Amino acid sequence: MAIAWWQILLLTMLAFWMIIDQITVGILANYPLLYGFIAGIIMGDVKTGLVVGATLQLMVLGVGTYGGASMPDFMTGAIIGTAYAVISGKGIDFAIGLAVPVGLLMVQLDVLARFTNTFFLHRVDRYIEKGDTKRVARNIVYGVFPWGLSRAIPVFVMLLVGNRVVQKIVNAMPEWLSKGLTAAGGILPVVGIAILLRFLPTKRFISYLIIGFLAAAYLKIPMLGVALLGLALAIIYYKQSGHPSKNNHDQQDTHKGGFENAIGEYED
Amino acid sequence: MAIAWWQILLLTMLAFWMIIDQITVGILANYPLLYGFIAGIIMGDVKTGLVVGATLQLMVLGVGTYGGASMPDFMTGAIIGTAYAVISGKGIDFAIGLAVPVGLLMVQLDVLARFTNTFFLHRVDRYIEKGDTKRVARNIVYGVFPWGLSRAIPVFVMLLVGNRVVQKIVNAMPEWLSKGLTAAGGILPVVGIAILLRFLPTKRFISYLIIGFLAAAYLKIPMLGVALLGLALAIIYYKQSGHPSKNNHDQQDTHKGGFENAIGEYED
Amino acid sequence: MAIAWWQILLLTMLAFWMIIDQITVGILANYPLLYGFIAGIIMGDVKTGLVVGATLQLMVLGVGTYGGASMPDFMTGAIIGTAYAVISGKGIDFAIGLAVPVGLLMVQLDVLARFTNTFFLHRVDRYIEKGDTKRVARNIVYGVFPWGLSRAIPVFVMLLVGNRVVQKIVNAMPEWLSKGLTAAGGILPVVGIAILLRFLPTKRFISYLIIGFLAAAYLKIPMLGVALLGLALAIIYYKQSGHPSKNNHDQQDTHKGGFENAIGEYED
Amino acid sequence: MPSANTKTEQPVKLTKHDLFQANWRWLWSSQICWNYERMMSTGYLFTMLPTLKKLYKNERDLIEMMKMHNQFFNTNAYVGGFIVGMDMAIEENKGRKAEETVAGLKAGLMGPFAGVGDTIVGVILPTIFGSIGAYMGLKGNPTGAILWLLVNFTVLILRFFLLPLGYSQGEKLIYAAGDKLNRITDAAILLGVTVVGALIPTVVSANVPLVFKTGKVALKAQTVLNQIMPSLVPVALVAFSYWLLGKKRMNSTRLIVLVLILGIVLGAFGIIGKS
Amino acid sequence: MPSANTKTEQPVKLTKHDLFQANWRWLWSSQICWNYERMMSTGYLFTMLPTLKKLYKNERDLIEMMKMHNQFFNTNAYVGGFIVGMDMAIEENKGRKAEETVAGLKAGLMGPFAGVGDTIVGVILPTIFGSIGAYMGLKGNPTGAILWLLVNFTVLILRFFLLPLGYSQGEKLIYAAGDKLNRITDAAILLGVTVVGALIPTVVSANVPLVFKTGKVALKAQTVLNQIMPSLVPVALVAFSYWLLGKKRMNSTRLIVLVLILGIVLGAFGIIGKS
Amino acid sequence: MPSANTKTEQPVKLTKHDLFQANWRWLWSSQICWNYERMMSTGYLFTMLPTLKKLYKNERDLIEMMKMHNQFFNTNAYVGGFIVGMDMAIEENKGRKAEETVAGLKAGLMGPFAGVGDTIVGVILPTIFGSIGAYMGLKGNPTGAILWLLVNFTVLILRFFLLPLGYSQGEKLIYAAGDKLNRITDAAILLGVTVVGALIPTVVSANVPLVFKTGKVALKAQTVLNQIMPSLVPVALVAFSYWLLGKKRMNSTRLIVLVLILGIVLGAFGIIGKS
Ligand SMILES: OC[C@H]1O[C@H](O)[C@@H](O)[C@@H](O)[C@@H]1O
Ligand SMILES: OC[C@H]1O[C@H](O)[C@@H](O)[C@@H](O)[C@@H]1O
Ligand SMILES: OC[C@H]1O[C@H](O)[C@@H](O)[C@@H](O)[C@@H]1O
Repeated sequence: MAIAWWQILLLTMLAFWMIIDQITVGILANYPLLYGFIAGIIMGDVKTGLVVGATLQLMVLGVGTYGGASMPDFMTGAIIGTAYAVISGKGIDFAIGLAVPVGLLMVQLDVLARFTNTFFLHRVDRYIEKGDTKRVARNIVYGVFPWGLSRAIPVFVMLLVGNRVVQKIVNAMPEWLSKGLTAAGGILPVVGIAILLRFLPTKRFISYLIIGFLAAAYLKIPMLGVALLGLALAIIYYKQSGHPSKNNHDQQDTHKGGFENAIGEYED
Repeated sequence: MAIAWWQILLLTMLAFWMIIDQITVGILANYPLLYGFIAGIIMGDVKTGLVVGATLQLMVLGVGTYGGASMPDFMTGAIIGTAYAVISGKGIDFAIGLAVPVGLLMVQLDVLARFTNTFFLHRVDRYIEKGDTKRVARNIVYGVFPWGLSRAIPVFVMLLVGNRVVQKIVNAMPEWLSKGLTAAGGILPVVGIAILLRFLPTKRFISYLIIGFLAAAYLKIPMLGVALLGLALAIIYYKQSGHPSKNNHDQQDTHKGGFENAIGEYED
Repeated sequence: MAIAWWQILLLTMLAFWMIIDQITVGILANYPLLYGFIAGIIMGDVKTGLVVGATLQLMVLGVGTYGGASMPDFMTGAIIGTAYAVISGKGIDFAIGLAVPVGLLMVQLDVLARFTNTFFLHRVDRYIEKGDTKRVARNIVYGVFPWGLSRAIPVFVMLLVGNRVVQKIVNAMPEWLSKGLTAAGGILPVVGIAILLRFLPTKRFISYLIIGFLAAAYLKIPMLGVALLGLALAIIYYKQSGHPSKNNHDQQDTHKGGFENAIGEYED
Repeated sequence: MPSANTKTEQPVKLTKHDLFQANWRWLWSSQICWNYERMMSTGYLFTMLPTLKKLYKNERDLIEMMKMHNQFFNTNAYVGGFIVGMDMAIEENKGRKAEETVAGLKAGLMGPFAGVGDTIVGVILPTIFGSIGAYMGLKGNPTGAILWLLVNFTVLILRFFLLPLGYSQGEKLIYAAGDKLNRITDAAILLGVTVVGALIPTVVSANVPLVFKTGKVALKAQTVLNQIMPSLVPVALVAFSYWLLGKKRMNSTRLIVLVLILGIVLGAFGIIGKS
Repeated sequence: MPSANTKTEQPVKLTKHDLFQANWRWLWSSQICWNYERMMSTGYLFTMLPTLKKLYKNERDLIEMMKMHNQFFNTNAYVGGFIVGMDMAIEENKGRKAEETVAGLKAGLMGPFAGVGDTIVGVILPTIFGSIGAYMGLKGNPTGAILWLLVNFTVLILRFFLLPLGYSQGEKLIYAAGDKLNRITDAAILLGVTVVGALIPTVVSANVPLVFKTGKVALKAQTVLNQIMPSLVPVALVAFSYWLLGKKRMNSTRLIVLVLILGIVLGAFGIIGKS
Repeated sequence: MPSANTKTEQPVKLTKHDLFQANWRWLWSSQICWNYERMMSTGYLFTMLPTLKKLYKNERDLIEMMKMHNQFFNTNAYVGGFIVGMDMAIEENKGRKAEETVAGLKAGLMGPFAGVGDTIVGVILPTIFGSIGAYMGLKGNPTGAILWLLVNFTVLILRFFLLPLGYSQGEKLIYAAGDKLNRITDAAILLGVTVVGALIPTVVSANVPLVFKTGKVALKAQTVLNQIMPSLVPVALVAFSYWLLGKKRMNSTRLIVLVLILGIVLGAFGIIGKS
């Protein structure tokens, strides 16, 4: 089956929207399953799209873009994989074999987009100084292009040149590089976490960093459990950081303090 | 073997005593094993009684009547089961098959008894108003009858009508009802816990509720472990809610504070 | 192969050094592997020494002399075992079979050495009273002899009398005694821990004792994890034991307190 | 609270016999008139009755204190004697002036004592001796059962020491700084709340046995729930009941009927099962 | 901080429409000009722009506040609207006087909201619905995918309540004692830091696949590392990156390039692998 | 504590050489005259001797300080140098006036340093390098053993930095608010106690290998004990020893003999075994 021009157009638009959706409304978000689904509809083979999307989805369950770190772009992978699986009729494995390296290579373009926007940031700075709110606003909105094009262009090109060329490029990737990219993908979240830690008063709350780490690393408590633990500790901290005499008295209606409640009145 | 009138009498008394024992001296408490044992002695077949009791005991290990919630009445189940196993000579499985549904049905009578005592409570209220301490005391003691009869009457009747009738009634119970009763039994402790939480200053100590929950649900720490954790946290809380400057000084005789202790006097 | 006199001499010196090394520089420390290694070199059969040492090492991984408790002296065991394995040519199993009981019996001599030094302690007391710093120093250093000889003499004797005699003595040990010694070895660390607890303000920090215990006994957190937890709790304690109003303000430069910071100036 | 330290010299002193009598009454009455409305209130009142008669000669005082002691009370009967003991020491020393303190103490301590007591008496002891006894019983050997009877006797005897212990602790606390009692109560509550938190996943057993099937792939509802949080259903049920109890026309009697019906209906439809 | 309680009556009041507009803008702009230098600063500024124009008639004030709002900001976009809401309430009431308070609030809350928000939106939701959807999708069944779309719509709608919620909370805080805001911020930070601590071993996946062989005995490097501590490599990498970020000439842009290269090189040599 | 800030100008200053000498002495002497009565007291005294002679020209002072330093002391020798360093800084600055502070510091820190030091030096390091070395050694390969020797040399060198570190920390603390030292000591003790709590189930190995049989059903005593609590026997033994040490005529020498005999007897009868 040959791909129609309107299919190329729609898939390109889907790729553009894909990254915008992620950073705004989050309807399709960064979920390969859903992009496989939509790409399947466009290609007229929902089932293939779903299977490709589902397979990729299981590879990135719970993987996200924390602190500005990039994740494997299996959304683009799902689009390309589904498209070529339907065109070539070579089945799911072929699609996945194409989608995974494409997704890993696309990471570099995500990084590029995030770099590029710095350009607009500096223009915004300039217009703030001039008090020109209109141009401030406009330049912020321009950010939409680096984002969207970083996905739309490669998808467009890949669909245009045909899968044989794409696969050649992909196959040309040596093993050491794919191993290296995989390892890099594994440790990239480190950057986001380190930045977060720099902007949090980490030293002051280092104890709780350790406790959270212990809970997850030693006790294998899942995230929600750790968040509950953090909540419990936060409430304790909040109550204790109030005036110390308070602890004993609030909500104890049976206990009618004289002197202390008089002080307590101003609290909480 | 036919059951003798004195055996019916003794087993009925045992049933009456069973619930009284539970809420007072706790010698036989709410332990099916022990009622199977005693019923076995009465029926002249200790072994059968023990096996029936032991089997039922293993089904309710650690199950209790927390916060006024009812538990499956396998104590009555053990009495009836043992009696009919000996009479009919049909063995342990028959006894258990009878004891379990009987125990589940009896739950409703426990609930009934707990309702009925409200009647005496309101009489007590009236006599308090009149300052009539004698009648106050007497009406409290009357509570013994709803309790005792809630067990004695059904056991007496069941022994009188014969196991065939009992079994018919039990067999008539549709599957949906037994599934429903089982589920209800599983969630009934919820009431007791909710009442407890209402009467505790839960909001103030919500952190510790969460911590206790995490310890049991995520880390599978058994009850004694959680109680130890609670003890540790309680001691920390107790020490901290004392004079803040104290932490540093008690038991540290070598340190002779001047200035800070002077301030410490006004605190807490 | 017969043992040469210089080998006996070297091994005896190694035994003397063994205990001194442990309590000073810790190069060979209390690690059987390393003594097996050195003894192997002396006996001209490094491999046998290594295997004997390694086998014994695996039996005492993480076992130490906490709080003055003795540990199985498998260091001496490694020396004797290696020597006789090489001399007799009977292989590793023979060596281990000799080394283990020897190591267990040697515990008694460790205890003896630790007793004996009390003698010098009391002499030190006397010379302190006289202000005789020279003799104070000298008597402390004398401690080297009970320590060193407690290992050197038995090794020397065992090498001299020959393995047959040694083995006879070892074989004569009845099963109840070896079971008893093993059990005693298992519970001896109790003494050190109890002494530590006596000298720590345990009652004041009993909560943390419980927490540490729970972490290790219920949650199986390894030592480093517990130490990290303790560190986190210690930091929290340290921050809280400062003036209570402090928590909210330090390191929050954006927040310019007036009154409270004025107080805060004296802190931390 | 300066008044807390003002001891009014009351000529009436409680004797050892009074303590024993209270203990005896607590043993037999604490749950004898148990009901959903105020649970163990009558049991507490019955226990205190002789003490009240001895301390409050004025009839108005007596009636008021009886009323107070007939308010909602619920705890574990095995360990609750301790609270009675503390109460007696305080009332003996401060009389009706202590009415509010005592009400607060009872309300504060009943929960923690319930949590800890139920755990020890209802979970730990039966688990240990129940498993020993049942193992032996299955072989027709009564040794385990008899051992258990002996343990229960021992526990019964031990219960007689708790009330006097509470009494002596209560006496000490009266002379302590006024706020120490509050701090101890608070610490006890904290312990109790922690235990109750652990009771939820331990004691409530409910799961969702629904299974969804699509072709060969089956998805168990409980598996998804577990991915969110363990014991999610018990937590939701407790939260729901707690919220209901805060409603105006709801009380414990109604709640139990409601949960019963809910359990039967959901159970019958196979939506909830006992885990 | 006595000045915190001094409310300057400002005639300008924010309307419901203003809140909705901010919400709308936050939705579309928060990450639209995202960059490594200041991440979501522009998004925040864009969101606040109409409010700023309404509140600060004086051009100098307007420029200064725009500058402040264009400082580094990064949080989870789904929950960050709450912070905007609090900010709007405070600025409405205190105007430019609140500049520092607002800067502190933003810096303090962005981390915790990132930690908690990323966890819920980035880990929990996709784990649940992603596994349901993928299981069904593998069978070619679109139900799970459609369900997920519906969930995402629901979440989108819920996001519209967060900013007004933050606004009303912010209003309350203004009247509260000055230090309550700090305590809440601190507690939120504490929660955030705890979650970040748990993110390290959860989100960073790195192990050392090296294996040493001596004869038949093989020793895996990762086994030895695990004996020291679980997740040792992730911890070391985070510590290293954290330290690097403190260096003078290092910034987030450079750090990401560096980590990328490091990962590729170590990965290519088989020293580090994804666990 | 204003006196804490009063620095008495003492002409005598400790030099780098003094610190090195102390380090050297601590290395060789800390346990050289170890005994059950006062454990490492003599080692500490020997280490401090040159410093004492330098600081206290008055003979009475010297004797008193020697006495003080010959009191019970016990810690992990590898990390204990830190305490010596702090002590030297304090004595250098405050002289005999600091006698009580130093005694408190020594008593307070020895426990925590023992706990943490024993863990690192006695458990973690040997576990890692011992397992590597033993694995290789079993194959007759000396690489692991040699690696371990090198590690031990490295540790030995590192030990020379701890005493000066303690010294500089001690100097800082002198100028800090008087109560900071106490807070740090307390925090260190807390850490130590936590570790000791974990040492109990880790280091003491004892179980009850008794098995009761009734027909075919066998009941293991240890299984029942585990149902109560893990590590129940170690806990009971520690509690018992702790209690014994509080008795008048008991001391550590006697306790060790007693535990030895107890272990042999109970072990011989098969009541206690090593787990
Ligand atoms: O971690 C907070 C936040 O950081 C960046 O802004 C992006 O990666 C977001 O996806 C993420 O939610
Ligand atoms: O939970 C406390 C207490 O509540 C009720 O009074 C009964 O169910 C008791 O068995 C239980 O001990
Ligand atoms: O436990 C601290 C310390 O106690 C004793 O001094 C010895 O057993 C040392 O090996 C140990 O480090």
